[in-house]
Amino acid sequence: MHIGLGELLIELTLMPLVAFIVGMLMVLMMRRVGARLQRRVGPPFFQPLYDIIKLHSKETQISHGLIHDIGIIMAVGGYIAAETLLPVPGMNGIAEKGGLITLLYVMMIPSLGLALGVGQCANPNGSIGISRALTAMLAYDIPFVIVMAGVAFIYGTTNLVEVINIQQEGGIAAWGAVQMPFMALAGLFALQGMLGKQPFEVYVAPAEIATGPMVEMGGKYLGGLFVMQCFQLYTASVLYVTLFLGGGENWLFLLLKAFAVLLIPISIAFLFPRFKTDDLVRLMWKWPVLLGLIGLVLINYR
Amino acid sequence: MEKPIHMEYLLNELANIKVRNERQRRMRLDVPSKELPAVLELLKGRAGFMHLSAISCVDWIDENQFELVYHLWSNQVSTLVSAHTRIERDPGVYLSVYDLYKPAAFWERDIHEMYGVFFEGSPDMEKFILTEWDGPPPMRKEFDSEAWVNDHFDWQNYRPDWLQEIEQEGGGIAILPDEQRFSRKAEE
Amino acid sequence: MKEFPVPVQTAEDPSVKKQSGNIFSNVFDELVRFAQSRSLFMLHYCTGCGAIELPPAMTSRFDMERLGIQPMVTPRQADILLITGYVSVKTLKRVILTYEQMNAPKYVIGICSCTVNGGMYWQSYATAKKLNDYMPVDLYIAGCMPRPEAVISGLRQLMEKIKIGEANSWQDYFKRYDYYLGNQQRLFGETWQTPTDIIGESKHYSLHTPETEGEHTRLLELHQRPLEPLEMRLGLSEKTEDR
Amino acid sequence: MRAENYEPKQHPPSHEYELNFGPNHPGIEGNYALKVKLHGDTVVSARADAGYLHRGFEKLMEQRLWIQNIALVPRICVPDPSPMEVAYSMAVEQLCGLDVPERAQWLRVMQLEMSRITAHLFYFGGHAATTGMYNPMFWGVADRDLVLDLFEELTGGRVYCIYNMPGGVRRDIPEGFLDRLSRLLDYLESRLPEYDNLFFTNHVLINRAKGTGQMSQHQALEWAVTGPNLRATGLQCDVRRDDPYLVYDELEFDIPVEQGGDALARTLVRRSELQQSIRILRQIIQRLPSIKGPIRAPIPNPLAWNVPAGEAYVRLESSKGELGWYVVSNGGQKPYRVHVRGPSSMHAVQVLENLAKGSRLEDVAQIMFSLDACPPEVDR
Repeated sequence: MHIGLGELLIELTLMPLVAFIVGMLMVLMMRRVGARLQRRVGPPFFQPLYDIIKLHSKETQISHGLIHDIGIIMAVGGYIAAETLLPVPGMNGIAEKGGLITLLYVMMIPSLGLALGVGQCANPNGSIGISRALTAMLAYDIPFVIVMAGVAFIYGTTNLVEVINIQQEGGIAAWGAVQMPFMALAGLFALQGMLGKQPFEVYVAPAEIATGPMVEMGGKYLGGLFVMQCFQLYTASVLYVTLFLGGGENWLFLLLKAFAVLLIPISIAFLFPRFKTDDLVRLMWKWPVLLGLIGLVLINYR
Repeated sequence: MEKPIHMEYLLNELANIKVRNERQRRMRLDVPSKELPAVLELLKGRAGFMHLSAISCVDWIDENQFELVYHLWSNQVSTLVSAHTRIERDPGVYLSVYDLYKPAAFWERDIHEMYGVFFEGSPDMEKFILTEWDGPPPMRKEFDSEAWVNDHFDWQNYRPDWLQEIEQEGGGIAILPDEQRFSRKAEE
Repeated sequence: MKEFPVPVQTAEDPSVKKQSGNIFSNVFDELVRFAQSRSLFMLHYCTGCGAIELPPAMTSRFDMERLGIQPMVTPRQADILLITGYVSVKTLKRVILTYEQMNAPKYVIGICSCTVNGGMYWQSYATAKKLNDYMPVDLYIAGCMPRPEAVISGLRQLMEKIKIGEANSWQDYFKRYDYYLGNQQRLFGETWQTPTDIIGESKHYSLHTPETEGEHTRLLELHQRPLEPLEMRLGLSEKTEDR
Repeated sequence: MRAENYEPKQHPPSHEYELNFGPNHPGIEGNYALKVKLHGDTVVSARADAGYLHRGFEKLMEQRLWIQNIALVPRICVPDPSPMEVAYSMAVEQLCGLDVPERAQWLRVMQLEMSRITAHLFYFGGHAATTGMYNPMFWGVADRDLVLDLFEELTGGRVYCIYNMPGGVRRDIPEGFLDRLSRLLDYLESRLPEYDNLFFTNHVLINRAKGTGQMSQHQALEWAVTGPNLRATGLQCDVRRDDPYLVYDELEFDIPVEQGGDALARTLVRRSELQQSIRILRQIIQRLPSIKGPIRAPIPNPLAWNVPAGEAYVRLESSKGELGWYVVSNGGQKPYRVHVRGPSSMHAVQVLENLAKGSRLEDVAQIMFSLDACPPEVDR
């Protein structure tokens, strides 16, 4: 499939934009689900949008230096780049040229950018938070990489467009979740870790380190992080759908699947306290890795 | 309630101590200040007064004395003993009982910053609650808190513009300046 | 006796703005103000007893989040500084530091009678009597303590004020910094200083007025020294290692 | 501060660093500060810093009439105010030799136990929130609000009831109150299994709370730990039983004990205490209608009331531990000296500093909340 440059540019603009809007809906869903579990009404429909507009319209902005600014740009920019690598119905962007490995790398950029930006703030809470975030990343990346490897094995490609095509041609039986259930389970762990929700919410931890990386963020910096959260929810859930649930036949199915996938970590998040950091690493390197390795063995002996 | 027998024996050993059984399970001892640590040690060792509930300080300014009250509870004899002792107000120095009762550290520190009584041997006499206070120890009777307040704070304006307008039109109740709470602004 | 005007902006300010701009910027301004009014992050700082009525207001029964109000953890993130009750002098210093760290537009709400006039602690040597001497206050919610309904209704009033663009008392802090600093110096002593450069910021945001600087800010410059990390006294625990 | 003005501060290289918990920190209860020195994630030493809530209560009370102070005293401990007013009233009664009518005593016990329920429900949420689980807080505070509604019906105040006065209580129960209370107790009991499922048997919570902030019984006694925190170390010790006041000796209740002395044990003790409070309230509902009589003893003109000279030390079991009130009168219209022994003045300072030392950064907040430290009691 060959597309023109103009079309590509439109896709590259549209993909992050759609991701942002869907991401805001996901944030809304997360807050509403939490509210229902806590027997409350929850925020109004446009609340995520209000929050982001308000934060960007702050009249004084407190910066801690250039690196602080660059860090936030990296955090949001990393996810924007990730969106263009994540094929959705009708839009492939540069997914064919990038592939899974590139996406894996690009998804690490936000954490690193955040580390840079927070490091500049010189707030001990922020530094502890970011060291925890990087530790958590190290923890969930091992099962995540194993899952990636399994996906590459089973489909024989790292091209996400092809991965989707193979799954959709084969029907439900060809879905990653059916082909490699152990991998799908390990992927769920990694998803929970990637979203940083309880029980793996080690790096926000308000009662311990006062929201860690976010501690010195205000105004548009915090707004940037809110935007990043939208992208994060979208990327993680759509990636999971792409790898294990056959991607989206059309937008309706994609969104249905993505929201359904997201419901799992969100509901778990509101029912558990958080682990300690070392418990998190121990758990992440034990069960999901074990599941992933079993999955790999099964794939090889299939 | 009658004192348990061994309490009686115990207290008979001590001279110079006035014992009063005030209410049920309450006993008041008046101890000379020199003997108080020994009495406490005896009570702790022989009658199980393990629990130091509190140390209170009372400022008897007319007699120029501080009264220190050690409230001790024993589960063994189910009695609360309040050991009273008086020290001179002027140097305001006394002995710490920290080596007998660990909680004394907090109470002595508290009394030190509220009354200015210094306890020799207490582990920490630094300020705790009033770290940013540079006036006299506020719980002393001679410290006039109301005067201090008038000196340092302004009162809310009880006659805002809109109320004055009403007063000018003949409504409301005009409060004369000298009937208002006094403040710096009124003095000027 | 110098009478300072009560820092309440009249409703004329936004209308003046409205005529000067073009229609798009007006619509945009209105949208921004609406979003600001519907998304209020309040600082999670319990300065006094009124804080006990905030959990009911936040949680399941009264659920502030349905109005877009949620607690935030650090001053940088927050919009509203809720002074929940009496502020002791020690707390007031922290409150001022906190207030200066917040990003404008920021709002201060004094909850409980104690913030209005000292309340039942009017004789107390330790609590400040009148909050609006030390920082501009947008709204007082009287009561001892106000019920969650009162808190929410007060917050709704603030939302209305923000929506019509009247809640800009934060500008007052820049515009009349000298007055506030004077009151602070009177209570905390001449050497009082905060790490935030209010005068510099007021120039940067073009909120600098003749009243920003005065005798008190000159006094501040006299005493100002570079910011040092706060000293930590950890003597006790080290001395009594074996406890 | 603008970006261009920012100069990063150079700190001396060190393996240890300092972190302020509070006063503005969600991991601290109320307005309080704990300064910790850390080596990696381990707390090397901790130092409490109080005084943010200092109002000089004891000084204020010396300046006001005996009856005026009733309005002042509940403010000393905000989450659990009722024991304060009961203790103060009892102290004044002891000074005057007033006999409180029996019905008033029963009503006081009812108020105390309801207050204990509210404090414990609040506590569960606080403890859960320090570990990142917010549902118990939302539920607990909402359920607590139902008790507050009954308080409001009974006394007119939600949190600060000011229901007591020297001599008795201010008013009798409204009609149908006991039925509503009984229904509320049924409701609270029916909620307990849900709390169990979510909170008390949550594996992650048990994993985190077990062994956190552990103290032995010996340490607890040495540090004058009282109340549920002491009972969590396995010692059956309760002022209500050891030094009975009001009508507690006529009531049947157990003193729940847990072994372990850690954060989990402290929480579980309070969970059992909640059940015991419900049990006590059930007995009161049964007995109260049969107890007739006035609800307060006649007192002289309260505005010109010279309380006889003397002193009284009243001990009470509040939801946090042993509460002590030392009141001295010199025969005047105002108290000569009032001294409040809040249980938290031990828990929040000495005990917290000692337990935090050697613990992990993650656990500091949990230790503080599990001790149920109440900063206004420390500061007064």
